[in-house]
Amino acid sequence: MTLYHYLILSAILFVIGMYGLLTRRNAVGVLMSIELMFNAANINFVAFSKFITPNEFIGQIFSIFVITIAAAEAAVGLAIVLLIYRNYKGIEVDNINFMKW
Amino acid sequence: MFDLAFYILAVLILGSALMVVTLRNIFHCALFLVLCMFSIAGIYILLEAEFIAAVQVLIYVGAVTILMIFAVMLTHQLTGKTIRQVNDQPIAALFIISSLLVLTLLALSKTTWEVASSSGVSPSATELGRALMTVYVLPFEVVSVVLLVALVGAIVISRGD
Amino acid sequence: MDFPILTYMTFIPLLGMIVVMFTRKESVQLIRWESAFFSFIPLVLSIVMLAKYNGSVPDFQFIEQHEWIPSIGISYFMGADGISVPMLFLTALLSFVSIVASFNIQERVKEYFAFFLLLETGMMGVFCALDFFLFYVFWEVMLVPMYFLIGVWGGPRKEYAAIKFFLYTLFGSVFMLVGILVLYFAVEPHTLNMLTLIEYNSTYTHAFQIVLFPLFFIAFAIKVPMWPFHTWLPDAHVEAPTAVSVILAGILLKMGLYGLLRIGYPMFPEAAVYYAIPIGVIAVIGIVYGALVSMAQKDLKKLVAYSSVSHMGFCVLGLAALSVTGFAGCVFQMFSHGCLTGAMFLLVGILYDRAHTREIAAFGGLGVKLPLYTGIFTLFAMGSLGLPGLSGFVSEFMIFIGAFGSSFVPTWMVVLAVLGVVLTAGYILRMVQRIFLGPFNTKWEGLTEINGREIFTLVPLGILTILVGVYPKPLVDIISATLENLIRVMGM
Amino acid sequence: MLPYSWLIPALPLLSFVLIVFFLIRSNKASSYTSIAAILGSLALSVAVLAEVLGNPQPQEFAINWIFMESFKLPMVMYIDPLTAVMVVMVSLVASLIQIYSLGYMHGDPRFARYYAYMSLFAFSMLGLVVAGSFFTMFIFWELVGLTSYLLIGFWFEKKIASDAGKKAFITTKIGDFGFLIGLLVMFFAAGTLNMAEIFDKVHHHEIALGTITAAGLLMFCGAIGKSAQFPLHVWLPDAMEGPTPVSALIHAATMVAAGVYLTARLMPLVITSHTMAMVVAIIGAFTALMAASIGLVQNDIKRVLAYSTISQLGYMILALGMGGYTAGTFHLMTHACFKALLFLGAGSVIHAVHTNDIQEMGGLGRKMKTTAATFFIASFSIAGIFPLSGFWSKDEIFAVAWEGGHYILLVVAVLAAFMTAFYMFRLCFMVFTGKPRDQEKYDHARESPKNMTIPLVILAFLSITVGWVGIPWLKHGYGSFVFFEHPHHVAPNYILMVISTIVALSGIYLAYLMYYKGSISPVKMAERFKRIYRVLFNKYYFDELYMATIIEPTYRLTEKLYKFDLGVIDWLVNFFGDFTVFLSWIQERFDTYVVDGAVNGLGYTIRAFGGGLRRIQTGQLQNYAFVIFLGLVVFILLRFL
Repeated sequence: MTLYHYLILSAILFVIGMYGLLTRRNAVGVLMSIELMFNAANINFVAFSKFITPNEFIGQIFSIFVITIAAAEAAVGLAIVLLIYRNYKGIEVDNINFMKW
Repeated sequence: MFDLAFYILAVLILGSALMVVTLRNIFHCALFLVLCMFSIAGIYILLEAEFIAAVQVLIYVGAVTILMIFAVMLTHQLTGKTIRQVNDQPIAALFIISSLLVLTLLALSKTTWEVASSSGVSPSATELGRALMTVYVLPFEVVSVVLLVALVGAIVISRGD
Repeated sequence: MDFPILTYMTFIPLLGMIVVMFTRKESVQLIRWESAFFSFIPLVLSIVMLAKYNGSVPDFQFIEQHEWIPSIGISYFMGADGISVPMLFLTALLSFVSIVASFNIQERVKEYFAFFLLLETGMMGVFCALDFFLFYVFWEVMLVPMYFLIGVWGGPRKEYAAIKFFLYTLFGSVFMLVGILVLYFAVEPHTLNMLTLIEYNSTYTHAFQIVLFPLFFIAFAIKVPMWPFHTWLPDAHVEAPTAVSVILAGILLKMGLYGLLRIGYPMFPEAAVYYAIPIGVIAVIGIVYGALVSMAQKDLKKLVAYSSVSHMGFCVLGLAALSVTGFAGCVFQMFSHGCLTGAMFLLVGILYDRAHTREIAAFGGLGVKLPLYTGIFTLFAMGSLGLPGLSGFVSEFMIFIGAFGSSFVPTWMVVLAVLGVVLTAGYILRMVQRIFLGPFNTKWEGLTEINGREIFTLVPLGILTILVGVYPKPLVDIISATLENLIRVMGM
Repeated sequence: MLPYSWLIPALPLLSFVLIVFFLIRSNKASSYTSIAAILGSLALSVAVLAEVLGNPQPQEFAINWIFMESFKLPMVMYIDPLTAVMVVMVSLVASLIQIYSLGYMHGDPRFARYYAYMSLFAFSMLGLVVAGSFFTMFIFWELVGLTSYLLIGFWFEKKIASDAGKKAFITTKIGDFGFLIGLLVMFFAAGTLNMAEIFDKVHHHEIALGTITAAGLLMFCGAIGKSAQFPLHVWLPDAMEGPTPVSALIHAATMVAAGVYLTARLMPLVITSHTMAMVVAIIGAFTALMAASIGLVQNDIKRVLAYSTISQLGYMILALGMGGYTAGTFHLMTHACFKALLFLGAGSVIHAVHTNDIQEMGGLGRKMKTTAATFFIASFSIAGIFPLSGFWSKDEIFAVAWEGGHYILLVVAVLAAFMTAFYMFRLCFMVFTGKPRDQEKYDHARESPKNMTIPLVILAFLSITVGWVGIPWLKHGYGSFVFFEHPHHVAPNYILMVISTIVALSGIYLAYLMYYKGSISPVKMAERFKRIYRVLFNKYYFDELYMATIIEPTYRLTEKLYKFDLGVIDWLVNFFGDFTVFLSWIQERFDTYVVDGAVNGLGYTIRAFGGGLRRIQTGQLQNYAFVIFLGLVVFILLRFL
């Protein structure tokens, strides 16, 4: 398996996540899609680590950071979703436009 | 053998990812997300990054996804079926993602990667831990603070007064 | 000059205005008495001035002169001579009378009296000022309160009337301003001192005078108002409140004539001769036309207003005569008309306050119900008709003598002017008959007789009318030396 | 005494002021004040007359009134025999009439005011008589006009009365129009208006003849108006709407005689200018004849007397026009007595029957003996029956015409005298003799009270005797006292005396036949001369003529001029106003759309742009994300392609 396979896989995964991000009405669904995109990035990191800098494993270190940030992001994001739900009885992203103007 | 495993995993990843973004029931989406994460962990193993694979399973499958499922349950009471799950720009989104995919693939095809000749070492968790505590100690500490802040923030935000 | 009497007379009303403005709006009674007080002081001062004025010399007296804007030759220069002294007295008297007559104003009392006092300052200033700049300032200052007094406290078409009055007068003033500026730059050294400018009159070329005189003449003719610039007058009079009509007819109309006597004629004697015939024609048309149009009026106030046009025509005829007698007749007529028409407007106002209509045809036989009012009205009506023994006759006769003997006015003009007297008798008698005589219109059963305050406003005017009519010598003594001198200055 | 002659008019003036300011509420006090004042004037007048009789030299007294370097106008008093006679005559008649009014005006709600007016009139009239310059005279001339106006319209509730007052004022004012211009002409011809000085200048031919004629005729216009001469006679009959004593005093005896008095004062001019003399005489003669002819057919007792007055005034003017200064003024004096008497008698009758129409009277002589007797005396006097005063004065006029060779005028005068005799006795017979035509009115009639009849008796006495001062046989009679230039002694002309007596008697006899015996039916006469009758009855249609040719057109002219004023002059003013408004409107548009438009346009553009752009900001998170990714796509495209 070459690097290209992984990169193509991650690219496809990324755009699938992007599709979710762009189309999902449910805020939780949007968060999930974001997770998919994080993972796509992680696959890239790990693949580059394996094929390009096999001795420094910097990619793996980075992916740990990314996973951490993703966890934090998920936590804050979901907290916000809960808050919005409590206040607006709904978490449809296209209804949450009160910050407009 | 590895090739076959890769393709199976790839199909699983992409298939479950598609389910995540298209299914109407958000709870099912979460379940497919779990599947997707597992498969990605498998990819990491293929890439000889066992530690990352473990972290992937622990954090994503164990923590994040569960968190999401809780969130789904807290917000939706599983009645999300009645609500339209897709907004009014799927076609535009499709256009964007397809063009982005095409462009990415084009870029990939034009790029020549300096692939290392040696297969390298597969670092153990020990080496990773050492690297984090020596060379990458500063980013590591910053990220932990970020995580802490994020968690405190999440609690503050979601705290019902 | 030990005591600057003219300055006091001019600016005490302004002080009164300030005091009124600092009085609480609700203390209506206080405001009224304050205004009466502050217009009474100039009246007292003007009587003092009359007593102190030395009529045997033609010079200006009570002179005050201070540097003001020396760089362009403007000074604060005031003085009074035989023409302005009677006018100042008349102004002070009519202002006081009008303010007392305005006691029945009910709305916006404070603003009303404030404007009135400002108006008095303006009028006084015009008659005192001997510096063109000062003169022009006062001339314009007068307009503003007048505009508001008509426009705020007037009748149904007050806005129209006020704007018409304002624009018309302003239109004239602009001509005067141009004239003043031309004069200023024509003499060397540049000056705005009227007396100096008059002294230079022999240096002005014929063409210069011919061109410049009409500029001033139009400004003053509008103010007089001479035919055909008279149409603002009926509108303004009909719409203005009573006291404002009194001031308008009593003082403001005289300013045009005063201006001609003070500025137009002495500065441009050659032009005065050159234009004598046209001015005479205007005067005669004014007399006859005004009288005839008066006859057609159905509104009492309008009738009196048009009669002013006719009466002012006599003044203009006196001016056109360019003789001492004509000028004296003109000044007499100014004074007499001030008293008579002032009183007429007061009387019309008194009737209007009670009956709420001024339509002549609506009345009839009021003599039965209001004998005292009828008597007073008849007295003043006879005065404007030119009955001997009242002031109108003296002035008209002097004007006729002046005009008849003048080589500048053809005889036929005088004949027409005398015909105007007959027409005047016609419309006055018709008016008196239709209002007071004939069968009593029982609709007016509820009318009340003229009250004490109203009589108080009329008495001084009546006394003056009779006094000047019976014994004109005091007034003649005041004006004659000045007018003789004026004729000399004009080189006649 | 003479320098104090001004007190004669001043006393009534004082009374007027007192009544107006203090006594207006008290009827008694005001009437007594007024009567006391006029009696005082009478006493002074008599004193003046006595002094002038002793020394007939004219005297002049002047005070400065208007006094300037280049123009002087004094107030002048001039006392000569004519003045002296006139003041006595005026104050005497005025006193009698004021006393008479006590009864006649009794119970009138404006009694006090009546006496105030009467005092004012006495003041003005006496002032007019003593005036020594034409200017001074003009002042009082106008004042008597005013009092005449006030008194004619005294009962102003009657529209007809107030109309009459106005008519009188304006008609005389038209005459005064001429008078005033005459004054101006005279002032500039002679440099003064003092009578004495003017006469002096005229006498010494210092004034051109044309100027004299012009000035004289113009001033005579005043007399025409005041003395109700043709063509300005129309006001006098209407003036009878005033109270009867007023008619007697003002419109018969005194004020209307002011015109005659003025003409007498103009005598030097009349003598000098032949044209003027002719005009004056012809107007007088014509008026005398015309008014007498109208008087023939009128039925209102006061109007008959009014036309009689006009006619008699015409006589006086005629006499003056022929140069008969003495004759004219003499007739003026006698006429004042008997005409006042006639009016007061008429007033007494009206007081009794409350009507003016002689067709409702009749037989009153039986009930009102004093009135009837005095009325008959006056009628005989006016008809010119020997030896009553009218005879002497009228005779003198005839004599003047005869001597001057004015035979046509003489014939006219005689004809008028015949008519006078006829209509006067027509009146007498219809009112006092025969059967009552209105029984009810007759029954209520009774003789007037003493304060009315006593003046009648006094006046009757005067009507008989006053003329005797001018009897031709008298060496030092009226003619040697009141004269012009040299004493006027008319030799007794017996032919004329006989003619005039015959004419008068025949007039009376005709009236007797027609209205007493009834042997000639007045109705048939009227039928027979129907056209003439109608013209006479309608007073030659003068009123209608003036209405149609002067008054109506004037009113129409006034309306037209007012329309012109509003429609042309004011329209022009408003047009300029509106035009300016229009210009400024255009400017405003320009300002709004061009100048302001540029500024606002920028704002509008930005705002519209922003409004459009605002739509991009949907608030939809995913839209933003879409744009972000679109940007990414574009970026990559740019980077790699």
